[in-house]
Amino acid sequence: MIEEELVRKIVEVFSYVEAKVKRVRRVEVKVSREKLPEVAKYLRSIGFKHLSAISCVDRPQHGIFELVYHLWSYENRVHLMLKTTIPRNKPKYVTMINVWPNAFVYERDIWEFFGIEFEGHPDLRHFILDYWDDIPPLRKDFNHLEYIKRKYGVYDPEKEYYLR
Amino acid sequence: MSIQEMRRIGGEGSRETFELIIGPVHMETENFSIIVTVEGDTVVEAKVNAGFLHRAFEKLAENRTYIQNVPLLLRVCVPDPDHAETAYSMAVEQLLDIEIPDRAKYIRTIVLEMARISAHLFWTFGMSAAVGLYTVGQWSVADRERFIELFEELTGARIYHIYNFPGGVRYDIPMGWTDKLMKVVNHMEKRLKEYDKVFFENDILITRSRGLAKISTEEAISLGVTGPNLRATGVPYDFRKLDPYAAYPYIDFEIPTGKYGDAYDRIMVRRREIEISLNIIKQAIKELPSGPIMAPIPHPLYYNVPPGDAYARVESSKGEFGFYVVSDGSDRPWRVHIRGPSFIHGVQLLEKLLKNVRIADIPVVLKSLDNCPPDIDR
Amino acid sequence: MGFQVLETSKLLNYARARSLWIVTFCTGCGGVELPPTATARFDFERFGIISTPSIRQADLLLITGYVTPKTLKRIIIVYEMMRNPKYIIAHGSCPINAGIYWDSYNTVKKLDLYIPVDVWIAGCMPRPEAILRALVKLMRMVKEGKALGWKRYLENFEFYRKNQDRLFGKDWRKREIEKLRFYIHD
Amino acid sequence: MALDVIVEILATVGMVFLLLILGLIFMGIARKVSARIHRRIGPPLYQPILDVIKLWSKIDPSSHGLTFDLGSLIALGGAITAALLLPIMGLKLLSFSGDFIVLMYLMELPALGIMLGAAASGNPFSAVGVYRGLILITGAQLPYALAVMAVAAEYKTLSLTEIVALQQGSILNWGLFRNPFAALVIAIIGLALLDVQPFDIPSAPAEISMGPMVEYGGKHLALMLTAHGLEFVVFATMYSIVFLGGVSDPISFIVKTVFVALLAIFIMNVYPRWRIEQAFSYLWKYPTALALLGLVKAVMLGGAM
Repeated sequence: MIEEELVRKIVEVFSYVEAKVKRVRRVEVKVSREKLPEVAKYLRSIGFKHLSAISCVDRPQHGIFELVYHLWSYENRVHLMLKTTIPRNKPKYVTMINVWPNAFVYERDIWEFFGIEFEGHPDLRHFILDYWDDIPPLRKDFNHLEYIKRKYGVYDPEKEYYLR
Repeated sequence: MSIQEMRRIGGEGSRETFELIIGPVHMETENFSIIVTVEGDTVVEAKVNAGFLHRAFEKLAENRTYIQNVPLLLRVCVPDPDHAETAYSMAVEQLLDIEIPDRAKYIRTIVLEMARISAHLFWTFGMSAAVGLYTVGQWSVADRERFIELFEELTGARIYHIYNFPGGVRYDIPMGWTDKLMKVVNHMEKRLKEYDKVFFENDILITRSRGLAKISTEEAISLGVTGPNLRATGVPYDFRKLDPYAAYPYIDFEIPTGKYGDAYDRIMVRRREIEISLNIIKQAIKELPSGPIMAPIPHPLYYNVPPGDAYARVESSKGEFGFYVVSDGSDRPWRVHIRGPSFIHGVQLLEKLLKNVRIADIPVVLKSLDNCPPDIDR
Repeated sequence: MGFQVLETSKLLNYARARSLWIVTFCTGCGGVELPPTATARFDFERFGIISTPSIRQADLLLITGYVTPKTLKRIIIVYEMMRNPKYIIAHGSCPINAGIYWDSYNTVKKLDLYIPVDVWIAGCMPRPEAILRALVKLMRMVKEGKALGWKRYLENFEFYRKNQDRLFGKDWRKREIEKLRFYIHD
Repeated sequence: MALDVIVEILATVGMVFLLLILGLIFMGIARKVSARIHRRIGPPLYQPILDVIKLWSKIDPSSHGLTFDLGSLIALGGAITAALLLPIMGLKLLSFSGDFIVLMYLMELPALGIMLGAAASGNPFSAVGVYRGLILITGAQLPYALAVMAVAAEYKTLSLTEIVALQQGSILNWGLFRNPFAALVIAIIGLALLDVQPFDIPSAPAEISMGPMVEYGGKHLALMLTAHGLEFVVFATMYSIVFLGGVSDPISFIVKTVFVALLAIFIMNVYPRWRIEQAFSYLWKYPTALALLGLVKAVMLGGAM
């Protein structure tokens, strides 16, 4: 099976990665944050040219952010999730724009919604939220209900709500 | 405020440039804005200004149960909601590790292809308005209405169907529905020829979009472009074949491709996809098996999903639509990440392709990419 | 005197009711039901309703669905740029009380705190029939001279202004005008 | 003698008012027929009249300065003056021996008026629309002038009244059959002057949201709509006079102008819009060549038909 072959190949080249087959056409590769760039370059060279998305998962109970690079290889027809973790306080990571150019938009997105800074990213600015005045909203400790009460107010029929 | 003053913005040295803000109050952009810097009649730089439609789906999904998320998350892409709900359902199915019954697979295929056709017909409206030919747009929306009616009969709703569910589909096909569908399919096949005559083979359309906003296969793949925009560059990459789901592995269909990767190829790939979708519907109706429509799923109120993560994707009318769902074992997802096709097409690719085109071509490029603003903002 | 005549004349009110021009500004999901309403099956042009891309020419603003703060700024600017008399129809449950997005941090919960709405349509999303019904209702109101949202806005400007400033911050108008300086002239 | 003149003036003024209303009804016809082509019901024929009344009923002023106001007035004034030149049903108030060439330039005045006002409005979309409009007029100028010369050479006169007189008799005497090249060219130029597809580039709604008209609202737009409708009628009448044997009685007037207008409406509904440089190069290629052919035909064969 192509998935197992692929896992074997990756583990042969990089002894430090954790790789396993999740299900048909889904492979998971875990790697530490220092080693990810070289693994990424290698994966790109063996056909994982399409970066589907970069997901960020907030896990405050472990004090980490998990970054998941969703890769797809058109030749092998395998979806590979490249996972790494970064610490939660003052999160910082390197950009992957030179490996997959479309990491540009996803990294800007993650910066906006999780507050992870990507070194080397040319354009980290607020793209979707304008004039945001709180902690990044997709973090688990962002209390959206309290924010809504503060920003939009609570419905109070006693007040001068009805006009005429 | 005069033209001279306008030209002074950003005019370094001898270059006289001015800014045009296209959208959100504009016929073509929907709720989405592009700020283009124009020199003479040529666009020097385009900057996308999105976020007018941000509803924070990814935050909302964390606070709703798995079942409640189905009616929420399908609202991501408004013209084509069925693909979103199917992708989410498939991700949950992967987490629960269940296989849906054969009949549900076929019904899903039929529904998804109907959704693709109606999304493409809706796109035809926008595309034809972008070049100033309103007739075909009016026709195509009226023809889309026939599919919407069938959807209404099948699912009970016009736009947001909430039909493809984790585990299968919600209702079985009503009596006589397939005959009506066949009638509409035959009608649509005839109408497509009329569209061809008026619009798709129109000389002016060809002169306007041939060679416009070209992109090569290599570039497209490295930018993450998917769907008809990628196929227009000449490669038959379609997730219905590559990462098959529903009943697509059992159905025989070809994948239309373009040749040059320009705007006209993108238009024609979409137009041929309508035809192929009609064929898929015909085949699926013919081979429709009998049996249950829903796999056994946990109790809807105690829908605890085992911990883990799953990524499911479908080939929507616009490209790869994926959901990454992380579960921590409770009844609510820990994280849902939405991978919409327009997030690439409508931002990075659009900014790239809009460089050095004429002002008049901006809506043509925009519509030929078929981006969907709510999907960019999520 | 002239103002009075312009406002109350029956002929003018009839003409206003029979020629509502819509700004093409889709603020949310409801925009997807507008093309069906405009085309063959439902065809709102038989009531003289057309959509125009120019704000200055339009009489009717459709708030088609949920409204985010970023869109609301543009809505307010567009509404203030439109010429009196002007009307607003709000589509769906979201402008009424944010509907399914009640706990979203980026949607406005009560639209009529910020701008005056003449006709509401309930439902998610409103069917073309419901939209047509709302349009006909608005036409009847205009004919009888009862659609006075624009007057309400002028009279209670302080109230609306206060709510807007509370949501966006004090100097939001200056910032937006800086961005759109060539499109706003008054 | 004096009474005759007064009667003629009154009749002409009445005719202009009639033409103003007719212009709006023509736009109503355009909308109705387009709606039928779209398979819709469409608005009633008097819809543009309601639109104009509604626009006059706007309470706020929508001015951006004197030039802006003048623009719409020039547009309407140009269209009315053009209408006065036309010999419709025997009326010829301003007719003189060179009225065809004056009419040719007056036809362009409404567009120029809109451009003038729009340039003063300061909206970037207006600016883009203005330069597109000016380029389009420049492009239309050459074939238009050549075609007018061809017509003049065909009839050896520049007076519309004489042109009508020369076309009487047989249907084969019509300008359409005497010089089909010029007839075709002027039909194409008409599309450009009337701002319909494929030449609606200056006011492309999907690209630059109505272009020059973007800042016009209320009373100004009412004037512009009236001017546009009148221009539509003036062009249709001019075409019927020069190529379709004149409009000497009400029935032929209505039938011929509506026929011309319907042609424009049908073309409008099956063609997309060109880009400005494509329209320009098209105008300087085929219509120019055709107009030259027409000129050659007129000069070589003269009135020999």
